[in-house]
Amino acid sequence: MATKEAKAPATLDLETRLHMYRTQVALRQFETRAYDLFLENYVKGTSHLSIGQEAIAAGVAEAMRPTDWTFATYRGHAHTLARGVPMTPVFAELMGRANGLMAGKGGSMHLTSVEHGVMGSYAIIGAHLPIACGAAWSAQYRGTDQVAVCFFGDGTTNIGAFHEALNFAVIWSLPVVFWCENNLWMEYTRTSEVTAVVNPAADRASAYGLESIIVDGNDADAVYQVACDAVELARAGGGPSLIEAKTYRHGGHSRADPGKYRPDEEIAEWMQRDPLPLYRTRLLEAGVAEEELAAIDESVRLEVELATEEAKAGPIPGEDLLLKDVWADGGAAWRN
Amino acid sequence: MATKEAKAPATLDLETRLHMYRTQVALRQFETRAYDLFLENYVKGTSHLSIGQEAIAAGVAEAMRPTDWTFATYRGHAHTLARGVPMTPVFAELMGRANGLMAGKGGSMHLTSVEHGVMGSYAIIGAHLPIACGAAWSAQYRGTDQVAVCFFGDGTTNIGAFHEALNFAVIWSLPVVFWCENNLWMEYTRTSEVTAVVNPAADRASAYGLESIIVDGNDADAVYQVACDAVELARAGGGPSLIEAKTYRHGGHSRADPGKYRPDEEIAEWMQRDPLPLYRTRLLEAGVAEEELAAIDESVRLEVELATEEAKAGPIPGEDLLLKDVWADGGAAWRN
Amino acid sequence: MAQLTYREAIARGIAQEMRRDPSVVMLGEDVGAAGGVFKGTVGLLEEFGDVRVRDTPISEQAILGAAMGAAMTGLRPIAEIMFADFFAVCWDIVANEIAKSRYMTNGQLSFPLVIRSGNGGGLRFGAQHSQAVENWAMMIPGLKVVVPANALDVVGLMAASVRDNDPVIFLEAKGLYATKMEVPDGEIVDTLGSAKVVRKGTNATIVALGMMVPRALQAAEELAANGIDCTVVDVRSLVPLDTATILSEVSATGRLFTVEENPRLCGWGGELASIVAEELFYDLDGPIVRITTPHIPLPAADVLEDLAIPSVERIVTTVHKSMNS
Amino acid sequence: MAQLTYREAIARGIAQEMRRDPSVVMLGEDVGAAGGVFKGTVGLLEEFGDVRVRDTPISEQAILGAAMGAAMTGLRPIAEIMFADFFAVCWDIVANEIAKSRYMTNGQLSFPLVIRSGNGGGLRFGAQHSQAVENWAMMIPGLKVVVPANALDVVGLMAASVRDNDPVIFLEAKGLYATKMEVPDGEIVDTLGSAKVVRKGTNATIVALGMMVPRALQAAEELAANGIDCTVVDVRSLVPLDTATILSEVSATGRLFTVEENPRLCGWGGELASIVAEELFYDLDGPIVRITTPHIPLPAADVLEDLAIPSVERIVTTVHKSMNS
Ligand SMILES: Cc1ncc(C[n+]2csc(CCOP(=O)(O)OP(=O)(O)O)c2C)c(N)n1
Ligand SMILES: Cc1ncc(C[n+]2csc(CCOP(=O)(O)OP(=O)(O)O)c2C)c(N)n1
Ligand SMILES: [Mg+2]
Ligand SMILES: [Mg+2]
Repeated sequence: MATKEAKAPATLDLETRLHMYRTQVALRQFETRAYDLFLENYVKGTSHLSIGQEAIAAGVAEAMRPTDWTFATYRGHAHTLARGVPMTPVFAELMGRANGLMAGKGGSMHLTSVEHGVMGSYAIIGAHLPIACGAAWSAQYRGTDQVAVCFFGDGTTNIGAFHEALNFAVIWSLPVVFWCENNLWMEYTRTSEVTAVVNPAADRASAYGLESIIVDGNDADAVYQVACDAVELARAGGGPSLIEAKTYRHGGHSRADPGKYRPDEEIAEWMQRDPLPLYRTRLLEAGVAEEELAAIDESVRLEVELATEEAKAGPIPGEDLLLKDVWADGGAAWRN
Repeated sequence: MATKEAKAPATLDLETRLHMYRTQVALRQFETRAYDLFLENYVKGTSHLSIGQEAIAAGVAEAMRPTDWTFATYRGHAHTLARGVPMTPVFAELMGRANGLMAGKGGSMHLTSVEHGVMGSYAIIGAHLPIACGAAWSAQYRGTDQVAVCFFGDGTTNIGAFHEALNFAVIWSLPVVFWCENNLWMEYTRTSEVTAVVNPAADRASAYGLESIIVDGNDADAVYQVACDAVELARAGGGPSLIEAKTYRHGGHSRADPGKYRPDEEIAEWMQRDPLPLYRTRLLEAGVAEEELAAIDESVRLEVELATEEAKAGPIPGEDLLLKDVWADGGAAWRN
Repeated sequence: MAQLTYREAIARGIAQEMRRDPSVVMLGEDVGAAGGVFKGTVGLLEEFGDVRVRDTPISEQAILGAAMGAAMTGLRPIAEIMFADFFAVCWDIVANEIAKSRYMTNGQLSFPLVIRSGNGGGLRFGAQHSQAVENWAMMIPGLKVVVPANALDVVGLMAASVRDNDPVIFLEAKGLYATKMEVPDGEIVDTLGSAKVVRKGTNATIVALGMMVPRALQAAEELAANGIDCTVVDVRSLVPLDTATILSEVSATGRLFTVEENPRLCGWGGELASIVAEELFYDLDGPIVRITTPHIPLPAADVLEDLAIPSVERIVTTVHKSMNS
Repeated sequence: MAQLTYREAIARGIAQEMRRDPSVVMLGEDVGAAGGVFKGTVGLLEEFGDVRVRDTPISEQAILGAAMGAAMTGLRPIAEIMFADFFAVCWDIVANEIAKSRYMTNGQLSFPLVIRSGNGGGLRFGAQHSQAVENWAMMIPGLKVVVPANALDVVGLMAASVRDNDPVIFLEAKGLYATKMEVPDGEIVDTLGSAKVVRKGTNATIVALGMMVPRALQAAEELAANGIDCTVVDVRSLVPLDTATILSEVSATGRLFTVEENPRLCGWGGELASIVAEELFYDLDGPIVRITTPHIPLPAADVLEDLAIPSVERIVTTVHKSMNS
């Protein structure tokens, strides 16, 4: 099957674009702060940033309805925030505070906000692809028009669950969009060194009778366009899509990893393609005033400041949380 | 990548063909007897026959060297015998006797004869594909020129381990041949109903950068030819192959399953393509005398009779076997 | 009132719940048209149609992932893992995802689902199709674990499991599929976390599960003929565990024997022993003794398999010897 | 003699064996160029080259399948499963294939391999990256299970595991990676199946494993200050289990406390309790008490994780209370 090289559409309404701009700025500033908080030891566990990959989260979220579902990985801050989850509970969760999104019980790798359609961040590679199928099956069975969007990395295409989920989604024609964020690297190993094909997701599409779709993951407009197509196809009963977005993480894999295993030229090349300045320039060229963008930047800055303080002010989780909510009755009793 | 439709070669030496004829007759007669023994309650556990699929076992085994390795499934009688394992211990194993191939400890689904390169029959779908990779890796590392051949069914192409093994074998360029016996059915469900592509193995080959290869699994000559190519490619360092052989099981999935879920026309059509009479006719047409073939049939008949009696005469496993060979020291002690 | 086999009871229990609640759906390999490889789901496709009863590919991770995703978005799926041994190919979805996600999300998500599976030995299927994995499930926080020992309990516990708002691992004793009993007509709903005293005795308490229950009962009859009068408790539900019943029965007799099909190490009987050894230490009149499958993979040959899994004879001998020493 | 961290000891042990035996090979995710995500394999790629030290895709079934196939054909692979939680994605290869194939084939095949993995909590990684799964491995017949508690034992037990002809699950306590001790130069080879008495006392015996060992020791010091003098046993190897040492130490003090990082149900302490409750029934002076992580998924927040995993304080309090009641 032919590879579809998605292009940014000629026109896209300005409101949408400004919103995507704001989302990208928010993600960038949030995660920059999260990194600082990690270094300052406010964030105690691990943390996986999407800095450099924001265009994907922004573009896809823009194409979704509030009732649609996101399934993310441990690298899930961006996808969580892009769906409208406020910053404070996310910062607080990273810090293990009681005002965290899951009161500190989940941590950075398990952000979930059902109210916003963020149906979980999953930290075991591959697991959430079948789970997203299940949500899509439920939407199909109940006759809602909800769509499940499932994000994962390039390295994830080599685990068994990827294969099972893709086949399953196709045979049941499920409303699910599988979205591979190909940032070239797994943790510290280059994915191309351990993958039999060049495009780890797109080159597998035909194994499930799907179209091979590649998109520039650093271009929010292009991402948005492809996402709209896939989400609406799914919503209309047309079944799943598998999309591979080419992108790059600016930093290391997690925590304080400086990412030194990557060649300088590679980093430099991708910094040239940083989605944020590119998008800003594009908006300026489209006639948006510098002041308008600066105002957005500033409003995000204030939001981050405020959320940081609110999160820091959050209480330490109480002992009562420990034995809460193992079971649906709210408790943890395994015996009478 | 283009699909390679393998054809029987114009000429193939007669000795090889007669040997493949004998193998097919032996497999057919062995399994026909095994079925009777099951009905007579000599075989106590389960049993999965390859009747109708013998051309694959015969053709592939013919292409292998004695030092090569076979990895089979629970449907493994044929592949075990085709590598030269005598009938008596196999019958005895099915009957749970102490003269069984594994003294009754493995049973029908786990036939193994390391001495003959039969490195196990595996009863959990998919597991042995990665294991075959391991053997191939060992051959590569130790610099032997051994090749691992791994058989599995059409339904097995939808489990995760299939995907992991294929990718792994390709990136390490392992001497392993993955051989899908596509008999159209899983247990009682048609594979095409739950598979996103038409050719469950061949249509996935490109997902691992492999050539798509389909062969008529009811034609031992064609199978042999394709197997020679793949085995020699692997032996020469050319890496793995994935081959899909189209075939049909004449009977049910296991035990006494009559296979009634399959349409009569489908069965009738495939009975027309029964590899045994087809091959017999071909040999006759090639000038082999009817008497010669009849003599082979008869010698196999005698072999089956004798083996049946030897197996039936085998002793019941003694209690001492129960706690034997959990560990390499021969025992089962988990404490001092 | 009709004679019902254990295997028929499965479809009866599921049908009862599917009629009542349209959010109950079913999926698994060969569960539809074929009625299940153990014939546990016969008639369900015909009654409920192929939108609610779905055959799947051999993709256990997808099966359970689908069940999980569906459960967290409003359905009540019943998934089948054909043989309990196959939990090993999808254990991540069970142990890491389904079991933990409610807790990790601080209760934002619930997982009202049932995973049924044919468990245990006795059919000469060999080491990869005969395992009793009740302890695999019991050891994972966040899973409920049910193992019925007769057809009536199958119906009632299936109903209770489907109605429960937590994930339930429902293990069907393969060796009991063919057993029969009278089961009343009409709706039957049992309670999770309740053990049953199936025989009252005075000298010792034998606690058993699944296929071991009828064996323990028969052993108790033989022991009674030898002057040892045993209570037999059918645990039925490992999580939640009815320690109240078990502790009171053990304290009444002063002795505990467990009969476990799972291989020895880290079996459920060890857990029980530790509870009793802590909480009833001063009530015990003698050692706690576990009768288990030895810590070995199961052999296929009938004589060997019979030697491995606790038999009536082994229960009788062990209890007898321990009570008389 | 040099100060060695627990994490450095891993590479030291592996290097010792790789130098000795060319059939020892290593594979896993990021184990080569990166030296392992926990830096446990630093320097091995450089010393032994990329034919013996291999980075893999994220394909745990392929990693362990490869290890198994290689082991049965003459190699001695050391495979890494990065976090022990990930055993769930490849449990079939571990529990159904590697563990059972020797027995099923009547001893035709052997599986001399080691699977190393970062085990347990303490790093605030949350429920899917913090599990202590020693009981998962212990419950499967055919697996040996080792959990060293200090750098010296890491080296010696790694060597013993590599040389052993059976599959060994080698669990590295993540919470101890940064701990240091003097480790002698030269070859070090320890013995599987031997527990160590790390403190001798008279009033009670505390049996601990992995990260719980230093906590048990510190608790014993605090208890001693309160007049309770405890023996502390480091189990080191769950399979084979050194019951001789454990039973003799428990019988000497008359009391058993287990300190387990695994969640409560079907933990290794239950197994131990059942052995002691059977074999030392008449030697016990009081209840057997288990101190475990509660039967819950692990929370991520530091304060909550610290509440969940047995702490020095909880050990002290529990032993104290039980000894004085
Ligand atoms: C089953 C499993 N194996 C390994 C890991 C450890 N791990 C976490 S992230 C990661 C790399 C994932 O790479 P990719 O899929 O490309 O996603 P990215 O981190 O680049 O977003 C690995 C190996 C895991 N979490 N789960
Ligand atoms: C993981 C796993 N799931 C399910 C099964 C049960 N099972 C045994 S054979 C079989 C069908 C396999 O079909 P296919 O791969 O086409 O092989 P065939 O039996 O046709 O040779 C199934 C579902 C199993 N053994 N292992
Ligand atoms: Mg990546
Ligand atoms: Mg088939």
